[in-house]
Amino acid sequence: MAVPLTAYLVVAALLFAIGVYAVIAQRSAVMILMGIEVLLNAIGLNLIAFWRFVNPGDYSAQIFAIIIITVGAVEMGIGLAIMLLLYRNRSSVQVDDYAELRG
Amino acid sequence: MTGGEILLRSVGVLVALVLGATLTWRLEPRVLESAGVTELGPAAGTHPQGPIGLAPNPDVWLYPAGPIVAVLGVLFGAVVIPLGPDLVGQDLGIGVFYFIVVIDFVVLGLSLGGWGANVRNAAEVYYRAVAQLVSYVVPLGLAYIGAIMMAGSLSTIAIAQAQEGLWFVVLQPLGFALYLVTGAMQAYRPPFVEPFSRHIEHGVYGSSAGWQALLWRLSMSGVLLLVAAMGSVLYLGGWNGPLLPDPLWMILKTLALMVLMLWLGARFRPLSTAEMLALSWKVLTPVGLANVLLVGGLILLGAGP
Amino acid sequence: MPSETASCLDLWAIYPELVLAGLGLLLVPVAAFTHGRGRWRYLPGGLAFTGIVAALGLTARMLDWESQTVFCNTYALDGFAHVFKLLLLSGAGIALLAILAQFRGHNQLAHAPMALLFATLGGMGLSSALDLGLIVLFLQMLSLPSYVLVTLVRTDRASNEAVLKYFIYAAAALAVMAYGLTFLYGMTGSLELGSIGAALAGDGDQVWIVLALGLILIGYAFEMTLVPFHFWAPDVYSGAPAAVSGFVSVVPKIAGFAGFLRFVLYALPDGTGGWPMLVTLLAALTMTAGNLVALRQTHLKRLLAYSSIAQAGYILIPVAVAHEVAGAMSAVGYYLAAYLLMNLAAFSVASLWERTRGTDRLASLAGMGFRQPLPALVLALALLSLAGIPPLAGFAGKVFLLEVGLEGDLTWLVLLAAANMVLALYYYVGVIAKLYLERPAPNEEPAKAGSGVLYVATFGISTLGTLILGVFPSLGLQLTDLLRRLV
Amino acid sequence: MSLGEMAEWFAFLVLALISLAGALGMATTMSMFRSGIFLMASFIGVAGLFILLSADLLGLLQIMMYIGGMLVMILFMVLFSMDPGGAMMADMKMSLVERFFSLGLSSGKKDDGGGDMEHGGHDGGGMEHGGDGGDGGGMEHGGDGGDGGGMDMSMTTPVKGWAALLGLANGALLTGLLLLRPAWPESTEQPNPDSAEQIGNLLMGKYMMAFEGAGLLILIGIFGAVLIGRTSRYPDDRSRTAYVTVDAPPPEVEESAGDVVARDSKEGD
Repeated sequence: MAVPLTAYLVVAALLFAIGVYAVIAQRSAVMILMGIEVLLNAIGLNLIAFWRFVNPGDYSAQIFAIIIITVGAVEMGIGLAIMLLLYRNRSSVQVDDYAELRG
Repeated sequence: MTGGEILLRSVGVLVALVLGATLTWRLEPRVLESAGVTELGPAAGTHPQGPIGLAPNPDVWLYPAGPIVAVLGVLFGAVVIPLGPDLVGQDLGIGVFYFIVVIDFVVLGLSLGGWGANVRNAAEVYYRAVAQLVSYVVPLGLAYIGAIMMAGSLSTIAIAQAQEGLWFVVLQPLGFALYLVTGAMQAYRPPFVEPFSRHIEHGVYGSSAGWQALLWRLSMSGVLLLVAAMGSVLYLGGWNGPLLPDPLWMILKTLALMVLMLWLGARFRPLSTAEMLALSWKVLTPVGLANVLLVGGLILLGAGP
Repeated sequence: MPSETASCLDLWAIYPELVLAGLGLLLVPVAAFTHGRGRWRYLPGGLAFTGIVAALGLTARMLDWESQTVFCNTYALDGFAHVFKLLLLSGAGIALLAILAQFRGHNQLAHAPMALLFATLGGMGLSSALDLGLIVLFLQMLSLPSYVLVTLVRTDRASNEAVLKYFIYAAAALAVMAYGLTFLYGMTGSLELGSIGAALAGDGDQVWIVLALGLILIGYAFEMTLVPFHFWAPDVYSGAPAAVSGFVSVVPKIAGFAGFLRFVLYALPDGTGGWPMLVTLLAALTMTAGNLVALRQTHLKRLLAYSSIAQAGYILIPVAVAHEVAGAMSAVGYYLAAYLLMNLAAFSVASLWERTRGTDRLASLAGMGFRQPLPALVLALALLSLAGIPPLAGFAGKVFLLEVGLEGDLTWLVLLAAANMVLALYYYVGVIAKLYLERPAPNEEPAKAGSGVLYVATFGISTLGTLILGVFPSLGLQLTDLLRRLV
Repeated sequence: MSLGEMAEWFAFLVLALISLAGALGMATTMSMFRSGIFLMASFIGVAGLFILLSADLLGLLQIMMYIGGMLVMILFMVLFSMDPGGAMMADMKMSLVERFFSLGLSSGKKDDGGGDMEHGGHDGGGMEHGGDGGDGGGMEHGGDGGDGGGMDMSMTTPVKGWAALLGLANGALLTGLLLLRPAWPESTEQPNPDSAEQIGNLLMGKYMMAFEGAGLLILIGIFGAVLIGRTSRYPDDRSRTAYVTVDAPPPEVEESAGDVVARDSKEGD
């Protein structure tokens, strides 16, 4: 392996930072969902990089990565259903429009 | 593998794909015309009235990316198609799974090209292609699984070798029928031609010209070729056959399967996207699950290799 | 490795979970069939309740089993898991009754029980999981059905807002937490909590442990509604139907405590990474902020939300010393049991009020003691218990908490907690004064009677439970002492 | 450095660039559609990194999951936004990053809708936005972006300074720590080339529970999505309050054109 572990981890860390930015800065719920998907992506990359360099004999980490991918897919599904519901009721998925509960 | 060998194999796959796609492109309209189909869909060599509604104001990034991505998908897919036990671009351990995945790039290409053209009709392609993807992807996977279970491997070579004695089509007629239907859906051939329908001016065909139109034709011909080739690997025993040399058998089976799919498809009226989804989820998916159960039972009974 | 594949399928170890999962799967078609079909709509609720009772019985039978791990060291079967499962199941059972009571005669009767079963299943898995992958999986299984429950009334504006906030915050918190978990894997090369703990205790890099702990804590703190990760709770509790708020305020929170305790006790033994100090700080912050904000509330559900945040702060006191004080675990368990009963009692009264009056404004509670004596009494007892008045369960629980805190040399935190309890008395008693001292508005039409047998059952179970736990604390302590039995 | 090592570095750099640029593009471009495509590119880049790390099965799984998933997701974004092509925003003040990733978006001033495609009638209810959304082309888009309503300028948000700062600090902290304090016990072991078999054995053995649990999770997801997103034959009561308790079903509603869209996309989940 010519490319060291740190290089992969740095890519994952930068992905994570971009995901955090997207989750904070975006105001459309769908875009926030996409930011969360980037976060999950960073987790997967981190896991697989650690797996390859730290403990390649045990494939458990790949199962964890599969669980992460599953979680991402399920979140996408239910998130889009939630947004479909919101859009049908209020014609908007901007999170700023949902600020009635206060106190 | 040395650099030279990689280059040789890449060129080999490319040449084989281009030749095969050209053959498909010449052959397909004849089959369809003889079956009496007037709406040609992706089979059309040229447009009936020439290119219509070319994109006046396309997205500078996505529009050219569309055909390139689609051709790349076809090209990557061709890598695992075997013409003989040793005559294959690259024998991957997870070959069939890889094939399913990379062929998806065609849908991605259609979506990019359709949306990027920035005209109403082409944007429609995007919706229709995605709906078609959603309808074929699960039953198609189930059709693959029947053959994979019996061969006990994901490698295309191993699957073809497992059928030396008996082709899987004999053991799993249901799976083969399922593959015919979902394969036609994956290849956008009649009766599943919604993304290329006349009502939206032939989709991406109507909004592109020049090298892009050429690449679209290459990828759309190539996808039919690959679907037929994969079908003959999965169910018709690949290169296995008496007398004739291996590659010839493979080519013959591919062409025969292609003609069968087109001829059968021409018997039915074109289906709308909603009908496709209903067909897929209400009929094909249960059939696919039943096939998986049947194959499991057959394996338990000791059938197959 | 292939040789040992078959030996890990210890299905006998998860009978309670299997009952819930099987019943949940069965309810999917049953709910589709009974949806909108008159009296058939009660069938899923009845089935689910039976299933929860059966799972309770099965779990109770396991209590005296020897501690062991099953599924190749990925799933723990010990006193800790059993007691937490009992708590989760009883919370789910009472909440189910309240939900059925609130939605009696509505379409939601059919599919609410199914979502509730799956969420409970996730919580139960979380209390047993020993593997990082399973932890993430069960956390997600806990949240997904909760979204469905929160948005049971799909056309309600407040519900819509609640589910959007719940979803986004939960998903982000889970992602951040999983990122932290990957670093633990990187430092130790293992996904099992036990071996992670063994590897980290010796020569882990402190900087990375603290960073990973911080990231992971975000996920658990979200479930436990600790300040500053609590901001979703008031909105979700007040946006969701009151009976569902009761469920969401109890089951995910208990599961969060179970998961967090198991995580720190196994993966960060003996306070590695300084988690006790972090937890202490969070406890101080949570109880103070929760109580201060609760003072200003004008709606019952929001008030209860902030009160439940403050209660989470109290429970953190023994958690912070769980690794060194022997009685800490049983104090946590006892208080969680008390919290479960009194909180569900309060929320089911809110649910009754929402059903009959359509509001949860505190002002609308005026004179409730004269018009509807039973619910008023239940609410008053629940609030008194939350405030910690003897002889109710909340009092005994608070005594245990403070005792453990003193044993663990957290005197300043105990003093702060005591001050907070006095402060909290103000708003709890304020509500009770509204119930009994104020007269209802003269032009207000009297509330319809008909709390129904389901409400009476909910009130009865939760209030009697609060009383019994409070009067005979040793009963509860005997059970929660089992929490100390870890694998 | 040998040829193989150089090839590996090259592949790594290209794939890392794709993943990072894709994610950055997703967060900053003005066009909803592009942002979905950028995210997909990022996923594919990461999948390539997986394959480079010899987790080939996982890489392909990732591509398969996300091509279909993302395409459906973009479809939803297009439904939910006024201006999926981002044409209205092409004239707004943009930071450098945004300008780069929004390069080539056509301006909304052109006729025929420019970048924002109008596929009105086709998809039924999905595209009908609040009443004041129709006059998009003629509006002037200054810094404040008008007074909202259905006409929201913020569907892709201009870079927020503090959020960018937070993201940057986050990335800098993590990167710095990763570079300065590597604490990972690296091993020289080589992975088994047949990853499919290894993963299959784990799934059917040690991680049976994770396997079944993930299946259950997906089922809950499907079922939750259907419950939340469906249009019901029997609508919910308008508020949580029941004034009358009856056990008869409420009156049915007629299905509207919008339901077709809802149903199609649901099956994509």
